[in-house]
Amino acid sequence: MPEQLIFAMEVTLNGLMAGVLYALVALGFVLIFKASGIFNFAQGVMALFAAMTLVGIMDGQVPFSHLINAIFGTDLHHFGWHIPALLAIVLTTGVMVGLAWCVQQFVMRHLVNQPPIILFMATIGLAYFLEGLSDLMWGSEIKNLDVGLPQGINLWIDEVTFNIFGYGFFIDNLDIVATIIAALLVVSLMAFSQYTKEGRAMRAVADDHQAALSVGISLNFIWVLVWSLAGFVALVAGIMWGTKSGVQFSLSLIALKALPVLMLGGFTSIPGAIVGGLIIGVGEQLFEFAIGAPYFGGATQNWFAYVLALIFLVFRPQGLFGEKIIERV
Amino acid sequence: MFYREAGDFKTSYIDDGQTFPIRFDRYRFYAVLAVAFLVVPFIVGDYTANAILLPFLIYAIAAIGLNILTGYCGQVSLGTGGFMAVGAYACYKLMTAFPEVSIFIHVILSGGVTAAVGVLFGLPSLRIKGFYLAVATLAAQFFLVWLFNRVPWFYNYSASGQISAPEREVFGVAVTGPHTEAWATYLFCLVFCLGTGLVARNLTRGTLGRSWMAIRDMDIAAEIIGVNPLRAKLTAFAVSSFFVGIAGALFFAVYLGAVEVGEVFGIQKSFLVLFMIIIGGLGSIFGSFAGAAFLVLLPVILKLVGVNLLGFPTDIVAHFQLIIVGSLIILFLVLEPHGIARLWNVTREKLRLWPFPH
Amino acid sequence: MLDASTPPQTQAETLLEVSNIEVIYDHVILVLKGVSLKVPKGGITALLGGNGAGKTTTLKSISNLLRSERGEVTKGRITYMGEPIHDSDPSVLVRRGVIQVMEGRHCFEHLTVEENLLTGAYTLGVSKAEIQQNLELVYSYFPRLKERRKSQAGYTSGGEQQMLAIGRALMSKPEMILLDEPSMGLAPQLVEQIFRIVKSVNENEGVTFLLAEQNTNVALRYAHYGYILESGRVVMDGLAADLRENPDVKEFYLGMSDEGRKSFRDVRSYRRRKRWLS
Amino acid sequence: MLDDSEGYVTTDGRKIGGVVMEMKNITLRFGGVVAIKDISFDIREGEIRAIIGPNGAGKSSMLNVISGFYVPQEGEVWFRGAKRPPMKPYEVARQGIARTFQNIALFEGMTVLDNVMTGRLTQMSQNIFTQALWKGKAEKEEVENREMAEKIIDFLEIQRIRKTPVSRLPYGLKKRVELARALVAEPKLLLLDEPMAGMNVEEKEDMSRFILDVNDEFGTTIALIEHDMGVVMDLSDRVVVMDYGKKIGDGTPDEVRRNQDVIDAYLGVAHD
Amino acid sequence: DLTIPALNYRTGPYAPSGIPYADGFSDYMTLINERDGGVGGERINVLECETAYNTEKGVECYEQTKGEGALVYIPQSTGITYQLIPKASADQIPIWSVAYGRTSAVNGKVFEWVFNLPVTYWDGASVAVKYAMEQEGGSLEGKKIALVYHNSAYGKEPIRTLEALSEKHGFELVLLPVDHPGQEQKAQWLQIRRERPDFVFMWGWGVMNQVAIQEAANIRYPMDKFIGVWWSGSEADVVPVGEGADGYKSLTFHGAGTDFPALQEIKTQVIDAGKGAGDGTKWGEVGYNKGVYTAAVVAEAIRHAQEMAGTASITPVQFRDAMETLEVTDEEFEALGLGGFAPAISLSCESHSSPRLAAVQQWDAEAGTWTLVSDYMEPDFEIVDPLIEEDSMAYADENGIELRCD
Ligand SMILES: Nc1ncnc2c1ncn2[C@@H]1O[C@H](COP(=O)(O)OP(=O)(O)OP(=O)(O)O)[C@@H](O)[C@H]1O
Ligand SMILES: Nc1ncnc2c1ncn2[C@@H]1O[C@H](COP(=O)(O)OP(=O)(O)OP(=O)(O)O)[C@@H](O)[C@H]1O
Ligand SMILES: [Mg+2]
Ligand SMILES: [Mg+2]
Repeated sequence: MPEQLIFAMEVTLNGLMAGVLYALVALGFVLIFKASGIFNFAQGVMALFAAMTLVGIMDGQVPFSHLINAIFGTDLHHFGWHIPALLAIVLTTGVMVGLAWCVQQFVMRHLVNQPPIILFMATIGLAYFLEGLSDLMWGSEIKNLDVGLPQGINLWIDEVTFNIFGYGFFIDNLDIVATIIAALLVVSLMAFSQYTKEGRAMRAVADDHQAALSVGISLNFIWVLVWSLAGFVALVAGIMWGTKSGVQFSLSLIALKALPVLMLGGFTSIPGAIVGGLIIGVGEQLFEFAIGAPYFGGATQNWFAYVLALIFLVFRPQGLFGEKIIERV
Repeated sequence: MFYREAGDFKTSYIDDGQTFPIRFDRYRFYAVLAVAFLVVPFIVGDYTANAILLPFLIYAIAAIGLNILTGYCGQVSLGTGGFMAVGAYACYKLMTAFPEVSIFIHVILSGGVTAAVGVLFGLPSLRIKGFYLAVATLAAQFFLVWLFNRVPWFYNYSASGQISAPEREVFGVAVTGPHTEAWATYLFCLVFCLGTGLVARNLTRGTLGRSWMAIRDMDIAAEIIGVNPLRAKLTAFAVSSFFVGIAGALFFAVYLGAVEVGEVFGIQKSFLVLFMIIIGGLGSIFGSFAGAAFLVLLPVILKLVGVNLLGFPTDIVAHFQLIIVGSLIILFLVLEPHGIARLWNVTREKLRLWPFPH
Repeated sequence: MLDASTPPQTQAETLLEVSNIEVIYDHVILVLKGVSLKVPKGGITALLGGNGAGKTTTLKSISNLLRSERGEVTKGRITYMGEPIHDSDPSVLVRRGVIQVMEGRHCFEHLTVEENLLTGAYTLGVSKAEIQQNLELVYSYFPRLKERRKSQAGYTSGGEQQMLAIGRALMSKPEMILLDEPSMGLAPQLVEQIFRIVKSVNENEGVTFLLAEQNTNVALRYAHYGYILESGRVVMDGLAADLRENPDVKEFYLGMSDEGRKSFRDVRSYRRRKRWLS
Repeated sequence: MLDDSEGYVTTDGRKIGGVVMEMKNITLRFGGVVAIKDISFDIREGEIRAIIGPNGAGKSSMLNVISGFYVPQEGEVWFRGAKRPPMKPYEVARQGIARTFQNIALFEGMTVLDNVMTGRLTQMSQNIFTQALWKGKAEKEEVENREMAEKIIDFLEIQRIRKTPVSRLPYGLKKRVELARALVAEPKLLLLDEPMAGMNVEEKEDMSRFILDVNDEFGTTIALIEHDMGVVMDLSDRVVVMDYGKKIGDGTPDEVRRNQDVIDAYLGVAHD
Repeated sequence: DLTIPALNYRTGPYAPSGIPYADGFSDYMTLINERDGGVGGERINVLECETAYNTEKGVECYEQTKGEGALVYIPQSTGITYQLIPKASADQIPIWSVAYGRTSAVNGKVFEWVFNLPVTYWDGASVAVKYAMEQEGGSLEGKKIALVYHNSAYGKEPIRTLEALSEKHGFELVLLPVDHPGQEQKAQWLQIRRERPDFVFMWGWGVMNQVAIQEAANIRYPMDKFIGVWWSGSEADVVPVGEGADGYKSLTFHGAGTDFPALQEIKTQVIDAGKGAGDGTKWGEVGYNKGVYTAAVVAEAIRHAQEMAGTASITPVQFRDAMETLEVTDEEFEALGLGGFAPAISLSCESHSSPRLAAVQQWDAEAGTWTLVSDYMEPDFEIVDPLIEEDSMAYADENGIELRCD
């Protein structure tokens, strides 16, 4: 087999894996959009906040220590304990639920029935707020996140492929774990939204706030629910990306990688997020490999994802799996 | 008390269609203009000009531009940073290629170049709507930044990859380059700001503005009653990019003087300008100014208060700044979802009725 | 024709009472200027009146959907079964049996017809089987919905959507339905059909209706009692049968002149003053 | 008398001309749903033509075909003696066909006056540069068109709400504003989709008067969909009846109301 | 008081790099103030201004602080440096970009107010190649070097130098840009895995550094062949990667660790006394030491300026003059408690950079320390200087600057 082809296969596989990581972030967006028609600009920052909180809890950091020290002249930093990863994840999930409740209580409930752009704007405010809060709470230094996920080349795949092709493929263990977790998340979320009464209510709220209110669906409850779910998904994404690149501000920028995925897959579709992620992942890696790096001098990933999404959208304006836009007069 | 329509009769449709139909508003506008042109230049210092007034004026131009596209025509754009970069680089190329031509013309031409690019990236808007359209504009954002970074021709093959504005003069007074006076740069930007404001106002109160708003409010119905969506959307993209391009040119040439594209015209800039119009008020020229003022001034004020008055460490102040700006945005929304402009209008309506509650 | 004489206003207990409410939108627009009405249990009460009279606003202030439109009840009180309800969340009200069918149908476009109906049962904490039973009941009133159960609500016709909206409300096993303009945009046959269904739901299931209508003619034929609202005030009320005989109501709401129905062609731009406005 | 291609005079003395618009064998499908099945009918100059039928019969779809918003899979549209080539909706509007919508489609973010003025867009010709300058040509054009708009506003008696944002108007007034927006385009053919839905008798009377006056004073041809049989029977010259995409009746109001198919499918009871 | 504005970035995407530096700079100045009562009797007033690494905020900081008698600006960002070069030149305030900013500012004949010491990117690229050559036994003929770089003006800085050097030494140069922010670098590292370059150089920034080092570890690239520039070689870049980062190398222009009397004094007199700018955890980190280095040189320049001017309260112009004749010998460093911390400095009117030496340091993941593994090396002046000359003359032409120092 020609070398280029083997490389292309390796790139494709890695692209698929990268796509799953994008999809994890996109999933959080989809959940909230589906349930409330809100384009949650703060999703990336939520992932950052979740990851920071997780690390903070694990390391026994004193929250707001910086502020406390500045005001009271104290010298607090650590509680001096160390909490196992699993327990810390549970605690952080609790914090994310609390955050969801706050979002509902202080933001969403005051904005029932407002047009999408206004809700979008509220999430911008939220993003600013959370960014400031996470820094103030945990400090803006980079933190190391290690919840025990395996990382590095998967030797088994390396060996197997080496025996077949004479060239061992590189697949990152972390990506494999991410793929499994993403698959689990997607299946359970889909089942939830399709087959449970809360799931149905979520979709109803997305269609028409007022009507949902009128049949007795408590928007407050649904919103706490979806924001909690989105918070949990953000935590998962935060763990994956944080393990990869450390926990610090830039983590929130992964949202930018999720946007083209979202648009390509459709804002409202959970499977769309996954399929979109895979297409973008593979597309941008292959493009960089075959065209970008050799002919354009590389670093094409950022815009290529968007251009790819754009091309798809021209043919399917609601995204691959998005709900058909009902246009009637 | 003075704020009344009553007794302020219009005798012609021309009077009725003017920019400030209420006399009090009109006089106030003239007063602001007089102060801006006749008083401020004599008292403005480096700090006020470079840290507050220039960014305010330039962002206001960009915000007006984006507001035309997003607020008036309903097309969400996240490509403002990229389009500003087009304006900046066009201006740089023009300034260095034709040094004898007036910078004034260069800035306007930069707007023209940006308008052309804007139309190109506006084409997908015919099929793609709403948040999905953001993808087209984001593609523009990332692609343009990449392009300006990639192709050395754009930065005249300089070793640093940065572009720096050479010195140019208007009426013998330097407005770009190192030896500028605060008042000169301020006036230069003010003229553009006023010009774009008036043009935007003219366009939005007339035929074109109505076809934009029709498309925004209900595009299908608009098409059925006779609005050509292609034309409406593309003109919106063109006009909007024109303004944004001018803002980009001024941002580079007059305000910063040197620019590295990814850092200055990145996606953050797109979001910043979008936030301005959303906070100021979509579909309102006044809102564009208000939003620009809000997001330029608020951080500065918070910083001055936090660091200089209260003496907090700078990083804590910076974190609080984010928290406060975020909370204020949310608070504004809860109180008045349609931005500062609407808040202002409601206050005005109450004033008009005053002292009666309804 | 049907005649509404049975549960007379006076005997039945009052289920809902609105007394002297004022509603302001956006902090400045005063819409209701002191509306009072009583809805007897088990009856059909009609709220009539022209455009912008405030019918929808009245219903929404009862069901507490006003707040989401930046409206506010600033005066007066609303009691349901003797208890004040103006602070209850809409979902609490639905649990307590008050549900609104909104003007303009408001179906969940992207859900199927059946899913739409199921959302109606959201507040019921009952078993699947009971919900299924409930669903069958609704389908028995609206066989058309059963045929279209799998299609997306966004693509159903106006009549079907109206049925769907009412059916959805029925799914919550309500005590009382606030029905806003059920006849709007429906073919005459369907209007009759829907009103007949309302009537039979009222009779068979004992559901109380408060219905806002423009179509005075039909409304007064099916309702027991009526209120006429104009510019945010109740200008007249009475038994439906009496209202139908009132000369003003006849002229302004039923389009009858002394010589019987007058042709729309003959209407000219004269305008008689309504007597109650004098 | 319907065969008279040159037109005829009605009992109340209005002159009805020849055929202006003819729909020939229109079939329209949405995926599996057949919204319109092989329907043909015509509209004559100066007449008021009603389209009635049960909900979901395809009436609005038919108007959408005329407006060019839906493109039928089969069939032809003839307008003023010529077969209409495929056209965008805005081009149709420029040919002098204006309409209102079933679910009010006003521009909610604009005032009444601006909404009405959008109806004049087909008549506006100034380019972007003159508009940017405003003073001069653009202003002149604006004022000329404003006069027309004001005329219609007066005619429909909505002067008082000129500067009100339409989102604040009650339903009935919105319908009237929509009519104003259509009328201000000075259409040859006016399509009204349920102009009286959600109105009480008094308002229907007002609306009827407007429709008749438009027809009388401007000689506008009108096609309207309406569910109120009283209105349809009183106003229209001829009525098309549709049921589930098929045409089941076509003729004068009297003929239609005696048609047994129509009674079964739509009226429920013989209407008198 | 003498005012030194500190345009720090303790927030934003690059805060992990900005915080240690800011702490180091402040803490050293605090030490000077506390221990010596300032320099020449004048206390040093460090005026912190938060830029979040954002150019506009940088401009605002500049305008805000320049009226307070700022002696020198240390912009802490290449972008801000470029903004400030014309402004500060017009306002006659010196700028010192500490191994970033405009490389050609080395030419004092053109850039009267700008200093770029101790070393420049182009020097760095050259030193990296020299080091690689040493490792390979003196020749790079037929070898392959990959450059992973931040796709921005900063990241592209070394390319020209490396191209010239590849021609001279006959190695192949593979360019691998990474777009901002750089969280996803699969494509680049798969390519490195395929092409197996003998060395990988990195001009990275922010999160890009950690990800690159992580990916290198993932593909098991030999870490001791992976060399970053000084902005890609601090604890923030390697700690998150953990074990995998062991053996990673980077360039540096100052000593690593805490074995210097001055640092120990900072620990006891500043941090332990509760007067530290930060929480003290950054003490001795690479970024912190960079801050200490910068502060020490500034303090020395002030002392020198005071001697020259004969007055304690000096002006920016006097500071500039002092910078242009600044000599910090090894002995003087020793006296400062920083013996062996950095090579001696000697500036002149023509040359606004000195000593233009860089060393290589290596990360020991287990011990969590950086150690210098090479001497301070000179760049290949033959290659670098003409490039500097060319670029600075172009700037002079463009801006009509008359050459000075004659
Ligand atoms: N959200 C709102 N904001 C401001 N004003 C409103 C709002 N909703 C309704 N109004 C005003 O309140 C008045 C009463 O409206 P309402 O909808 O209650 O009337 P209605 O009797 O239901 O009329 P219709 O028969 O047209 O439905 C109208 O004048 C309307 O313009
Ligand atoms: N855009 C569309 N996509 C799919 N189906 C459509 C679309 N528009 C209309 N239909 C279907 O076509 C059929 C006819 O619809 P239409 O709106 O024309 O009915 P109508 O006669 O106007 O009814 P009503 O009196 O309720 O307004 C309906 O079954 C409707 O669901
Ligand atoms: Mg109503
Ligand atoms: Mg219809």
